[in-house]
Amino acid sequence: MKLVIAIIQPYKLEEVKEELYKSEINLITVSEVLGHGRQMGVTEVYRGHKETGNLLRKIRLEIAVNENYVEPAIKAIVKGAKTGEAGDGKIFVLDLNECVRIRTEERGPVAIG
Amino acid sequence: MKLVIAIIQPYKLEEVKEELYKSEINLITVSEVLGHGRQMGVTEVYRGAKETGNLLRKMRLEIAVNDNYLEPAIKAIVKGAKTGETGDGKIFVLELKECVRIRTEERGPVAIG
Amino acid sequence: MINGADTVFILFSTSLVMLMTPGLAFFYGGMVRRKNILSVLMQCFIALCLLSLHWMFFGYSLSFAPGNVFWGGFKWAGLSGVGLEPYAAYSATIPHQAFMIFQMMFAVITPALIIGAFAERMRFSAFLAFILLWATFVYDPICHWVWGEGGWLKSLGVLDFAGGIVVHTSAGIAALVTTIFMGKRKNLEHTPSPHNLPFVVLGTALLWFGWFGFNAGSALAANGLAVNAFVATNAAAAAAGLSWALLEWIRNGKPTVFGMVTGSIAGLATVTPASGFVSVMSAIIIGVSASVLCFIAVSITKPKFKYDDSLDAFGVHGVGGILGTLLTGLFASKAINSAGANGLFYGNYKQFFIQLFAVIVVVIYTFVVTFIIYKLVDVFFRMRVSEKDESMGLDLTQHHERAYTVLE
Amino acid sequence: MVNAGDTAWVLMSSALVLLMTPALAFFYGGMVRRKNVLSVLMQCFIIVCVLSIQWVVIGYSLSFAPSKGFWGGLQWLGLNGVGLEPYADYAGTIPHQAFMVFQMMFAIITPALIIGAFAERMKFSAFLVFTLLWATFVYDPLCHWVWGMGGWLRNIGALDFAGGTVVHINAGIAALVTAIVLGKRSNLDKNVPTPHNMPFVVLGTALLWFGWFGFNAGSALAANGLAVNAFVVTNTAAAAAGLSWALIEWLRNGKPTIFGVCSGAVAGLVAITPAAGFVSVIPAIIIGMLVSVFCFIAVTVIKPLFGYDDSLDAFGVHCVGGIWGALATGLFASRLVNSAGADGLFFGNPKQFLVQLAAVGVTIVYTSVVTLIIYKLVDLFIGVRVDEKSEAMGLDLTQHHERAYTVLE
Repeated sequence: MKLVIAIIQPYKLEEVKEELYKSEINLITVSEVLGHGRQMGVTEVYRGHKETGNLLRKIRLEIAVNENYVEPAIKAIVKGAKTGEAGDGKIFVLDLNECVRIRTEERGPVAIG
Repeated sequence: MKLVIAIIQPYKLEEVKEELYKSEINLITVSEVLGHGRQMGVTEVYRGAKETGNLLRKMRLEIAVNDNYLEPAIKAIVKGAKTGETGDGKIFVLELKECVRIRTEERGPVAIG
Repeated sequence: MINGADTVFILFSTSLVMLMTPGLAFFYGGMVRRKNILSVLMQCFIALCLLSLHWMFFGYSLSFAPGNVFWGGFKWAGLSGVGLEPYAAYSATIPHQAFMIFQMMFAVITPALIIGAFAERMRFSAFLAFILLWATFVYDPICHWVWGEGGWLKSLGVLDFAGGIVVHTSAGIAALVTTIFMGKRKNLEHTPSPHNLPFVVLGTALLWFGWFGFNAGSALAANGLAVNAFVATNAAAAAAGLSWALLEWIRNGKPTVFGMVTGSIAGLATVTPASGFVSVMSAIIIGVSASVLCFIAVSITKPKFKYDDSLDAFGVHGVGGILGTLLTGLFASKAINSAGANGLFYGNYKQFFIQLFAVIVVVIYTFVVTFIIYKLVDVFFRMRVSEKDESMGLDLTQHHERAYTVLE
Repeated sequence: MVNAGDTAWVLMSSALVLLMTPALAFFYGGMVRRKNVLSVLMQCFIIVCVLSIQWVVIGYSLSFAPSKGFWGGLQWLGLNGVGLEPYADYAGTIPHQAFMVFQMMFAIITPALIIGAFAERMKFSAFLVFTLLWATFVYDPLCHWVWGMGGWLRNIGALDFAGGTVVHINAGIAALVTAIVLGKRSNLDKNVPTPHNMPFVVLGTALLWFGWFGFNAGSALAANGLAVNAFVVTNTAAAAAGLSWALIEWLRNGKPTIFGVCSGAVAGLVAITPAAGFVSVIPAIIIGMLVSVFCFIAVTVIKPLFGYDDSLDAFGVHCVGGIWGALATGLFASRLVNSAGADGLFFGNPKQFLVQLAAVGVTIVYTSVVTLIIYKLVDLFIGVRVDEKSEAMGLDLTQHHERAYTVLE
C-alpha cells in the first residue's frame, strides 16, 4: 500500500478530482495549505503596496492506494493538474504500513477504498 | 517509529482525544480537511435547494508514536470514533524514519512524546 | 397634535432598536462555537419575525391597552383602534402606531436576550414555543404593570425609563431559570472559546449604536430629556467598558477586548432604567458599578455555583438590570426629569424601597412563570437536543446548513 | 416652506438607504465562494461611486426634470437650478436637493441588485460600462415614466410608493436577461457552490431591513402619519415573509434554515415596497405571507426547471417579489390609508389592478429589450465574461489582485 501526497494549484482541484474518479480512486482527503513556490503567483496589492508572497495558497491531496493503483493515481493527478507553468505542484509517494477501516476494524489492503 | 494518520468524523474529535489521553498518547496534531466519503452526510439545504456535497468535512489527526504505542493508538482511535455507520473514517500507518525534538535536537524514539 | 420632529425621532429610534436584535445575534453568535453560530443567528432572526406578528395580533393590546391593573386585555388586539392619531396617555405628539412599533422592538429583543443562556443545546421547535409563551405570559404582563396605562407598579411610582425591569431583569431571570433546568453543555471541561471575536465586537458596536434609540428614544420626543438619556447612555457604556478592562488588567494581568465589550454591554443594560432620571456624573458611577458587579457575577459567582449560562445572559443583563433599577432609586433626581422622582441621595428614601419592591416582585413572578413555561414546553416539545446532535452542532442538525465553507 | 422635521426625516432616510448598498454587498458577498467575495463587495462599492456622479451630472435631470417625453428634460443637468428651495411638485416641505439625494440612493441600489445574477463570472471593466449604460438607458427613463412630472405611467395612475416597478421588477428582469445570456458558471453541474460565509448573509439582511425603513417610510417625504404607516407595514411584511419561508422549508425539507428566513425577509421587504404607502397592516401580512410562497417556487422549482444560472437569485427574489407587490397594490390599496392614492380591486376599483398590470407589463418588456441590447453592445466591445481560468481562480485574484482571507495567519 502507498500513500500519495500531492500539492497542486487550488483552482485545479475540480479537474484532479474528476480524473481520480475516472480512475476509480475515491478515497481522497483535501486540505488547504501554504506552500513555497518557485513561481511568482498573482501579485496581490494592498492599499497600493504590492505583495508577492513567497508562501502561496495550495491544495494538499492525500490518497491511500493499493500498489496497482499508484501509477493510475499519479497519471490522473498529472492529467488534471498540469498546465506546464511553474507552480503546478508536486507528487510524493510514501510507503503505507497499515490501514484500518474504523467502522469494521478491517485491516490491510481490503480496508482501502 | 510510526506516523499514524487518522481521518475521522469532526464531531468525534472530543471522544478520540479523550481515548488517546487515556492511553497516554499526547502528541497529536489536528487539522480540518475535506474528505471523500461513501456516506451521504447530513443533507444541507440552501434556499430550498438540497445539497449533498461529495467532499465532506472531516478531522485529520497526525500522531507520531514509538512502535509499542502503535496498537494502543489504533485501538484508542477506533474506540473513540467508531459508530458503525459509513463515514467513520480511516487510519493510515506510515514508517517514520526520523524524529527531531527541535528544542533539544534529540533524535529518534526518545524525541517522540 | 403630531409633531414632525418627534415623529422623525421615534421612527429613527425604532429603526435603531430593530437593529439591536441582529446586533445581539452577532454579539452572541461570535461567542458560540463555529458549529452553532447559525442557530443563534436563526433564533434572533426568527424572534424578530415571530414577535413582530405576536405584538400586532395581541401583544401590544395585552401590554398597553387600558385594561385592569394586571394586563391590558384584548381591546386593541389586531391593532384595532390603534391608528395614526396620537394617543395622549402614552405620547401626545406622535402617531399612535409609531409608539406601538417602537415598543414592538423592545418586545422583540427581550426574549432574544435569553438566548444567551441556552445557546448551543436547545431544540429549535421548543425555542419557538418557549419564546412565544414567554412573551405572552411574562413580558406582556410585566410591561403592562410598569408602563401600561393603569399598571399597578406604575401607579406605585416605580421608575423604569427604558426597560431595566421590563427588559433586562425579566430576561436575565428567565435566562437563569432556563440555564439551571436545562443543565450544562456536554464536554465543558474546556470552556469553548469564542469562535469569532470580531463578530462579538461588531455586535457590540451595533448594540451600542442601537441603544441610543433604546434609551434616548424612550423620551418619546426630541427634547432635552432625550439628550440627557443619550449622553447618560454613552457615558455609562464608556465608563463600564473601561472599568472592566481595568479590572482584568489588575486581576488577570491583561485587558481583553472580549472583557471590554462585555463591560460596555453591562453598562448599557444598567443605565437603561436610569437614563432619563439621572445626571451624567451619576451615569458614570452607574457604569463603573455595573462592571464591578457583573464581573463578579460572571467570573466568580458563575464558576462557583456551576450553572452554565453559556453567554452570560443572566450575569450581564439580569445583574445589570437589577442593579440599574436599584441605582435609579438612589440617583434619580427631579432636576433632570420633573416627571420622575427624587432618589435616596436626593432625600427621598421611599423611592429606593419602591424600586426594591418592584425588583423583588418581578424576579419572583418571572422565576415562577418561566419555570412553568419551561416545564410545559419540555413535556410537549423536549427542550434539549440529543447528545449526538449537540456534538454535531445545531447548525447542521437543526437547520441543515453550515456557516462557513472549508475550501471555497 | 422648508420644514425641519420633514427635512430631518428625508436626510436620515437617505443615509439609511445609502447603507443598503453595502448591506447588499454583504448579503450577496456571503453567498458566493470565498474566492469571489471581494469582487461582489467591489462591484457594490464602485456603483455607489459611479452612480453618485452620474446622478448629479445627468441622471437626476433625465429622471425627474419635468417633460412629457421619453426622458426627463435636460434643464437640470449638473443640478442646474436644483437648489435648497423646495420644489413643490415633488416635495413641498424639504429642500429640492434633499429630494434629489434621497432619489440618488435608489438609483444606486437598483443596478447593484442585478449583481446577484452575474456574480462570479463577469469582467470588472465590462461591469462598469454595463452599469453606467443601464442606469442611463433603463433606470432613468423608467423612473421618469413612473415618478417624474409628465411621466406617462404616472399620468395613467400607476401606483408605486417606493419602487416596486422602478427598482425591483426593473432590476430583477435585467438580472434574468443577463443570467440567461451570460450562461452558467462553469462546473455548476458537478457541485453547486454553497455560501462561503453565512453570517455575512445574515448581517447583510439585518442592515437591509434596517435601511429599508428609510427606503419605504422615507418615500412619504415627510414625517407624518403616512410615513408611520409605511414603517409599520414594512416591518410587518418582512416579519410575515421571513416566518412563512421558514414554515415552507419546515414542511418541505424538514428543517427551517437561516438562509431561508433571510431570503424570505428580503422578499417580504421587496413585495411591500410599492404598497407601503397604500395598504394597511392586515394586507401587509397577507402580502408578506404569500411573497415567500411565490419566491420559494421561483427559486426552487422554476430556476432548476429552466436551468438559467441566476447565481444569487436576483430575479427569483426581486423580480418575482416586485411583481407580486405591484399587483398586490392594485388589490389592496385603500384611500383610507392614503387619500392621495387610489382604491384597489378589493376596495371596489378593478381599474387600478389593470393599471398596475399594465405598468408591470411595460416594465418587463422595455427592460428586457434594452438590457439585452446593452449587454450585446458591451459584449461586442469589451467581452462580458472572464475566461475559464480566471473563473476557476476566482475574480478576487484575477480582477482585483487581492484576496479576502488569509490561510494561516
